[in-house]
Amino acid sequence: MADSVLNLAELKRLAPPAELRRAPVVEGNPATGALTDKLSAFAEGKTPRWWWILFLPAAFAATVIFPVCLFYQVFTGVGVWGNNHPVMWGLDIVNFIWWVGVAHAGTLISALLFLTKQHWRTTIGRMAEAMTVFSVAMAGLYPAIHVGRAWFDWFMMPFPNSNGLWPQFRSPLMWDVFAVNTYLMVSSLFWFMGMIPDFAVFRDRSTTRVRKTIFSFLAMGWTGSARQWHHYEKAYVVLCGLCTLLVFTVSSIVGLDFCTAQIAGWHATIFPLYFVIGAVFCGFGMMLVLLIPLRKWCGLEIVITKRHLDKVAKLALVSGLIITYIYLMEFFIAWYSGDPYERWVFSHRLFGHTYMVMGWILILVNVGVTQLLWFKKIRSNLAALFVIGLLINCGMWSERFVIVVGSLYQDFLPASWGEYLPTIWDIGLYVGTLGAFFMLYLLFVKFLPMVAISEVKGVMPHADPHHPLGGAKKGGHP
Amino acid sequence: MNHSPTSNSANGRRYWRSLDELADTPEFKDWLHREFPVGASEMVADGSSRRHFLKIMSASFALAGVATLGAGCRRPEEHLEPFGKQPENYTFGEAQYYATAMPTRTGAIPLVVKSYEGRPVKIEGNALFPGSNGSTDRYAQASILDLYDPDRARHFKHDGKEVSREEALNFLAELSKKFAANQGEGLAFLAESSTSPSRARLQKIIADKFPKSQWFTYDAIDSGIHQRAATQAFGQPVKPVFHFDKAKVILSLDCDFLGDEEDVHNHIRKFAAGRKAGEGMSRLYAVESLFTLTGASADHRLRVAASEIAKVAEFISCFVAPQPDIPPPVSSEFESRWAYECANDLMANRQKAMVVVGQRQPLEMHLLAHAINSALGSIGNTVELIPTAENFRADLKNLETIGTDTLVILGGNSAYTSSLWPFETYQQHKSRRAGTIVRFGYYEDETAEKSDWNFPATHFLESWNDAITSDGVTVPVQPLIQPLFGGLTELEFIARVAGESQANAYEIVRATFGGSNEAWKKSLFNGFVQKTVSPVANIRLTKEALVQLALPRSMSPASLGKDNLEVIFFRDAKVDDGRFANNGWMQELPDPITKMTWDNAVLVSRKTARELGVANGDMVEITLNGRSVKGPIWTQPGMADYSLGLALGYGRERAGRVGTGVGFNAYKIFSGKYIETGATLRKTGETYTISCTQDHWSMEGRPAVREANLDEFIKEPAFARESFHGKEPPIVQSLYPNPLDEAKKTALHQWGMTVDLNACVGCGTCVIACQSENNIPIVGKEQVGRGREMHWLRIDRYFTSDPKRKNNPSRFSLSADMNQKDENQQFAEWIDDVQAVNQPMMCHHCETAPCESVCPVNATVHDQEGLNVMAYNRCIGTRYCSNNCPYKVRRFNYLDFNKRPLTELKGTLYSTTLTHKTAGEWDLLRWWKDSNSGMRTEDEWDLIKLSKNPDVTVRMRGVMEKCTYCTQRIEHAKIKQKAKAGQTGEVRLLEAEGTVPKTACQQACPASAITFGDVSDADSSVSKLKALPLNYSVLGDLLTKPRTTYLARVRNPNPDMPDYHAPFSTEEYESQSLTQKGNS
Amino acid sequence: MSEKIYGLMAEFNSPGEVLHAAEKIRDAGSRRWDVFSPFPIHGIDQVMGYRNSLVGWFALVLGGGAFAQTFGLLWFTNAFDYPLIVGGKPMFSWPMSFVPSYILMVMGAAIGALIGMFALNQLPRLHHPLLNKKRFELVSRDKFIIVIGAEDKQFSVTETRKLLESLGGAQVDIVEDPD
Amino acid sequence: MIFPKWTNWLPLALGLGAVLVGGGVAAGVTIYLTPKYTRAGYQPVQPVPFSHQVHAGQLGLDCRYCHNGVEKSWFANLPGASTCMNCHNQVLKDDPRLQIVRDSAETGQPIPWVQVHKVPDYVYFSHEVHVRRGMSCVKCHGRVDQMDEVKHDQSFSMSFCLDCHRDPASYIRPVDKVTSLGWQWSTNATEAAKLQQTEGQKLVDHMRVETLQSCSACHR
Repeated sequence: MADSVLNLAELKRLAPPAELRRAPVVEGNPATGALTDKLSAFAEGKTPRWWWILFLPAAFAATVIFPVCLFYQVFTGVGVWGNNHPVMWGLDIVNFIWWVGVAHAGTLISALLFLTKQHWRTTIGRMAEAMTVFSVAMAGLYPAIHVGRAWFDWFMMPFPNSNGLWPQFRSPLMWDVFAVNTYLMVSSLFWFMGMIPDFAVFRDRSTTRVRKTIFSFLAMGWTGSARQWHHYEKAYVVLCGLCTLLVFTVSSIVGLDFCTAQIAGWHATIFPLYFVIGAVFCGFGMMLVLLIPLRKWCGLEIVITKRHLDKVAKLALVSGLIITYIYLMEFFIAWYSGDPYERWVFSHRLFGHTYMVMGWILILVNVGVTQLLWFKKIRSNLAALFVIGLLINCGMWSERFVIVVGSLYQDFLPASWGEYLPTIWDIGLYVGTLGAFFMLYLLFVKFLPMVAISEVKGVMPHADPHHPLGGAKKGGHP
Repeated sequence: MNHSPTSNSANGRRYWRSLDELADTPEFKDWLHREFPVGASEMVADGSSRRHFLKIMSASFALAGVATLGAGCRRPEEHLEPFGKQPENYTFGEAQYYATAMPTRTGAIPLVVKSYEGRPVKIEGNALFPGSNGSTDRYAQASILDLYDPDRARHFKHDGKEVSREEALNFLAELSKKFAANQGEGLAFLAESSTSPSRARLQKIIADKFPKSQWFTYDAIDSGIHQRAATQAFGQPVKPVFHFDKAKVILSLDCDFLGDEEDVHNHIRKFAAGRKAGEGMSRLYAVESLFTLTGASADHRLRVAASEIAKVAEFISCFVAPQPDIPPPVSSEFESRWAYECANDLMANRQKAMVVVGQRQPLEMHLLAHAINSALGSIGNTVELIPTAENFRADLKNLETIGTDTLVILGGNSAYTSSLWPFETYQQHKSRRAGTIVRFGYYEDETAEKSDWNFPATHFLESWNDAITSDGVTVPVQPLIQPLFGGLTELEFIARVAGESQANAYEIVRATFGGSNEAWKKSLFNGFVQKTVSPVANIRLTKEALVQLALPRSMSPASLGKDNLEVIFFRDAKVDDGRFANNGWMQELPDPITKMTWDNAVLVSRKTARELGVANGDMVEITLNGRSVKGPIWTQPGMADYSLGLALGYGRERAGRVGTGVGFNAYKIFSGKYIETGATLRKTGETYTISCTQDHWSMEGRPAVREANLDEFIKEPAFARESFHGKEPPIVQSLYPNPLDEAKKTALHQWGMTVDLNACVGCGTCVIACQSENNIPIVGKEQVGRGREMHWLRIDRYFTSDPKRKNNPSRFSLSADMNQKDENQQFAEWIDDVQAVNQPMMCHHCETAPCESVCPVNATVHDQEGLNVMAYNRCIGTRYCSNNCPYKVRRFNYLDFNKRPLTELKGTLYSTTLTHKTAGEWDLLRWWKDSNSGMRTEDEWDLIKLSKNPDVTVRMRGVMEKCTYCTQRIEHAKIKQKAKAGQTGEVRLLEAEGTVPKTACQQACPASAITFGDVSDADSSVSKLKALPLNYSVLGDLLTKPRTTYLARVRNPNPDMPDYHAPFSTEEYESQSLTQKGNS
Repeated sequence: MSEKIYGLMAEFNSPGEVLHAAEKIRDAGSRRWDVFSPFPIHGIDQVMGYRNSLVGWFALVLGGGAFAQTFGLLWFTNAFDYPLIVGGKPMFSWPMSFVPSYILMVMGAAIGALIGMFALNQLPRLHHPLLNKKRFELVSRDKFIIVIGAEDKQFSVTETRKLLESLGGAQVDIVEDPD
Repeated sequence: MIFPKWTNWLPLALGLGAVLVGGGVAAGVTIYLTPKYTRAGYQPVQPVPFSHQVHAGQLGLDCRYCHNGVEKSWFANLPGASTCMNCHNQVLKDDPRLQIVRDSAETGQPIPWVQVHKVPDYVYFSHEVHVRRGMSCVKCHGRVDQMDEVKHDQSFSMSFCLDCHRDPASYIRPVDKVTSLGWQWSTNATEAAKLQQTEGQKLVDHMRVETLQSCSACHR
């Protein structure tokens, strides 16, 4: 490659002092070709054993547990779940919000950080986007199947019909339908479009006819011409902008489901923000859980460096602090409003004997454990980060449980109060979606470009025509 | 009321007969008599005949919800089958109303029954009946379900084997011949009490024909004691009629006259009439051990063990009686002050006061009450005595000793209800004497099992009969439908035993009635004989009775304690003595006080439970007189200490698919006395789950039910108005105009409702009426336990208490009562002395309904008349509406409650159509063939369909439902009015013209607590009620603008009483809002 | 093989080189030529003379259209075609209409951007003469290739080859057009 | 080369194909799966070849002679065989086609007429109120007096009902003209249409006919 043109002396002269120098996105700044080999290696290599060990149970959950639980519910009734009167929504909606939440960090990393020119995002962006797409798919499932008569879901679609009836657009649930579908659509498009140049990489590297055919098809004739890059980059920016909008609005709309409702504990204007931040927070937790093992097992330590994880952890910390603030505000407003129903709900989140445990998990994890991320030591300890990632997911799950169930089970009239306990079918469906998510994710890791190869190459010094590594004859900037 | 004339129908409804003729095929007849349950192969092979029968009906069925799944593009060929001979004066699809009556033990409830195509679907009270407001009690409302009970006795049986009707009737003929020959030697009858003049006539004929035969009357629940006591006290056959409306002060001594006595619907009506908020409202003192509905309505309630109430009664009598005596000691200073002030109040209201004693109290107590009433001058004023026939109660101990050859059991279920009548002994006896037990009964129950011959009885809606109401009016009982499964009416059966030539029940009743045909027709049309019974005048206590009065002194039992417990056996609010055990509506009706469904329990007080070391759900064994029974513990707030309350009527072994095995059988330790002491209790170590519809007892100081004492109400009549004591947030204006306000300008009516909490006693009749009218399914115990009961109308019952007794150090504290789990309420001290408040809760039809704006598919919207309407077939079941309903009155069909039998409604592992088979056929296949099919066997399903109201869609799983203000009745009324208006514009329903419909709950309510009507009509009663200062909206500050509002409750406590205080609910509210003030 | 010639291709090793070469080719007056690279090269747009991409307009038109259409649909369905009284709320109001309109605008814009990208790039195009060339596969790896099309007015196999070689292009080769 | 040149047309072809197929499916569903097709036109074979054309059209029998419950009940009843026999014990006394009717009148065994018009079970339609408030039979059932065998004339879909319920003035007629199926406001078609609007509106105002498009009007 261009090693020949490297003028070490000149480079050293022009280089800023070490403390000001930005750490490279990819450790060791490998040459473009070598980098390509490295990043394609996992998809092209032999499937390792760990992959199978993870894939088989995930596939079992996705292809057996999931359909069994789903069909059982659809053919028997929502009654197979623990939902009751007054807790009309249980794990179905808890998991829905949770999955939507998981999705958000992916978009935030890939879109918002792109717009703010954070080059380090390129190495983890694709994995984050895949997380988004798969978790939105899981999330999108819940509203469709949690209803009593899933076969009439099409009532929610506005098209002319012989009944002369239309959906009711004042319902936040309708907004939800649009929001989640849009999110799924846009993030899939974004994900797919981002992969086109990498499909071309895979196409050109493929050694078998099957691979070649498949990737040729997927690459859609991508040649990498300047014209293609020109339009592609524009489209990419536009999509990033749109995705950034979605980061802030999809969860807001999910939050509107709650804040437009009457129920004490839901009826709060803070909800849209609350859900956005909660979603992002939860998603960063999930990012940690996914990135830490995969970077090791897929041999991506040089592209997903500890510095990346450190940044994800910092983002988690920031969102965790905002969440903490929101919790404080919630309790404060409940007290300050003087509304006896609000006060009741919030005192019961922490002191009501029924769901106290969930309330305290929420506080301990989302407020407590998150504070550990202040410490550099913790942030550079991968095992600790992994555990914290897991805990954040649990904490956010219990937050959703507390919001959904904890506000419903004791509402206005004490006569209708009740309790909620999920059944095996609730849990089975959740396990099924988890399985489906991980199965899809593992398939993605194995068969698709899990790192945005072209994008990473594009932010390397080798890609800068004004950089010595990029072939600049003289001058330019280092 | 539109009663159809019944001129030419002598034997059942002719319209049914016409239909019957249509289905008069051999297959159809065969079906009627086929053994049950039908085997699987038969179902398939002979399905057509049954189908044929139902299809005729199906034109009117409109079993819609079941069919909402719809056949889609599969359009099955359907047939319309008109009459071969067009009947006159009959219009298919139009409801017919007939007057009849439901006989009870000591009276009858006059009814009007609505019937479609010869199929009774709804029971209402007869509003034409003198004094009646057209109400019923819950038993009458539920009795229609018994008509369609698939477990009814359907066959004549001998030694457990089916025999033909002819064979069975031959046997009766021979029986009568045999005893005619020996003057009835060895023949005994065991009957339930009845007021039927025709039966009395036949009884007389039997006594004449078989002079040596014996006739016993036995009821498990003895309501005849009022009559026997009065007869004894006054020395002539009289029975008391209590005028609660005329009384100013009422003292109830263990008398649950609003709950488990006979004739409660009359009592509630009269009591409510005397409780109109304001000067002159009556005052109720209750001394009782169980917490009853009467206690819940009382202004002062003293909890005393039932066996010690006599002391209180005597204490009071000493002040009231003409010659004051030295009052016997009562257990505490408080009690004596209570009783003393109560006595003062009684005396201050001479002639307007009354004392009533419960039917479970012994005869002596009743005599004492008559003495007090006499002394107060109440006899003839608040208590009237009317002449009556004699009433006996058999002492069944004697039955063993009579040399009986043949025992004829008429109704009742004595093998179950009387453990003192050991069938085993009788059977030994029989083996000696080769005797026979002939049983005439409605079910193939415990008694049937032990009988040699079984004759299926008809339902009262299938029978000709007559009865005398508690106030002495004769009412005819006329059938609305020919017997569904054959069977005999009681009169026919007795007549056949008597060997009468005329065994036709109609002819018997007609002969008893005598008189002109004109008068007879009129009585059938009206549903009663226009004849008032005048009370016996100038009646005095007999000397013998006065002597008896000395007796109660000796009754004082050994003092109660945890080793000497008192047991109270009481008539259950739902299954009665067990006769409604197979009635799903009744089983699922929450007990008015405990809110328990599908069970009875051992009711104890908190203190007793603590001393005995038991908690709710612990199985205990109660031993009484050497016999024992096991049941679960339930801590009842406000119970007297050391009392065990056992509801009778549960633990049935052969009730049917609904009632078998529900609860425990308290009859096992019952010996005929309703109050016994000397019981012990032992914890078995097992636990048991009880399903209640309301788990939280306290109102937590929330202003849902608003109360004030009378003096406060007089000072501030609008105390309950929106700001309730000036503390509730104001009801503000909407930010935007409501399109409903625009619609109001052109709409014909605006519907609204008020519920008078002052009148409502919480009896639950409305709940059953609603269930019956609106095709509400039952869900079974397990589903109730999961909080999935479907009642559109529920009655919230809160226990309120002195807030000082609550452990409420701070809201943010783990030990506060309010932060405890519901399971721990039973240990809280505040439940010892509580007041109870009831609040019927149904859809409020909010003008700004929170449920509507969240529905994504427009399945619930407002109509122009202010109804919050629910289109089931549009609903996809997101359940968001229910979440957003602050009143939580929406009900979701979590499972196919209509299509699943109770056995398929249990467990987390519900059977699914994917794998389940019904009648040997894969459910999915069944569904494909017929989208109306379900998991119920076809015979059960057919009967269920028959019982449904064709005017209301039957909902399938996955849809939300709720109170509609009986929109079907409104629409029906509107349609009729519009049709009447024709080409004129007189389409508005007006209360003044009597065209405004009544909702089912309103119609059934004995207290007339529910008023429904057009709020845009200023002259309607609902408008007037809403204008009252008592009117308030529950949770009105949420800006829901509910159309259902409540009239606040006014209590009338006596300021001189030691327990005088503001209503607890108000005190709780005040204490809550004080903390709020302190905090904010 | 008597195939038509599609053009001439030359390989370069770094973005710097290829940018430099491209400037020269532009200056030489070629019209039908293009630069192929594994990633977008900073500054190549100016060299190639590309102005602002039209993709944004696609997004704007489709997004705006979706917004307006949804707004209209909501008004039509809830306020005009079948107005029902729902929760005492107005038949139509902008706050409730904004949310779905906005979110569908995002969807419309995203689809617009993607369609725009595909359309302007004339993708998908599974068959392309360059994809036949073995050496071309290196473009997606680390090589930079300039292709001067046979349709270019100044194109001549020899002259153009010379030009490319003079610019430092290696492996200058003819690209055939299979038909 | 994996993909030959023609594959470059594939995306366009696929796109066009999708549009065509989608449009075709939409059109197919609209035409064949909506009540206009699935319901309208249904004409089952009846057990007795009863001709409305003869009875209602030629003989001019009023609809209510046979369907006598139509003004009293939600249900427009079918006449019992005894009603048929009122005439047919004189007319066509021994016609073999009427054997079933005679048998039915004699035995009471009903004639299994095949139901033609039906609304779903969750729709509570009342003939009574429509017929007595100026909604003609013809609006839903078509010119039965010109049908030999009865045929399902209208779609009976919800939007079909809504047409009237939203705009009764365009459909209402004087109450006494309800069973005159061929009646028009005027013999002149344009004038009839005009009169329908003006006179219809008068009727609507006078009779206080409501425009009922909320659920409760039909669903309970």
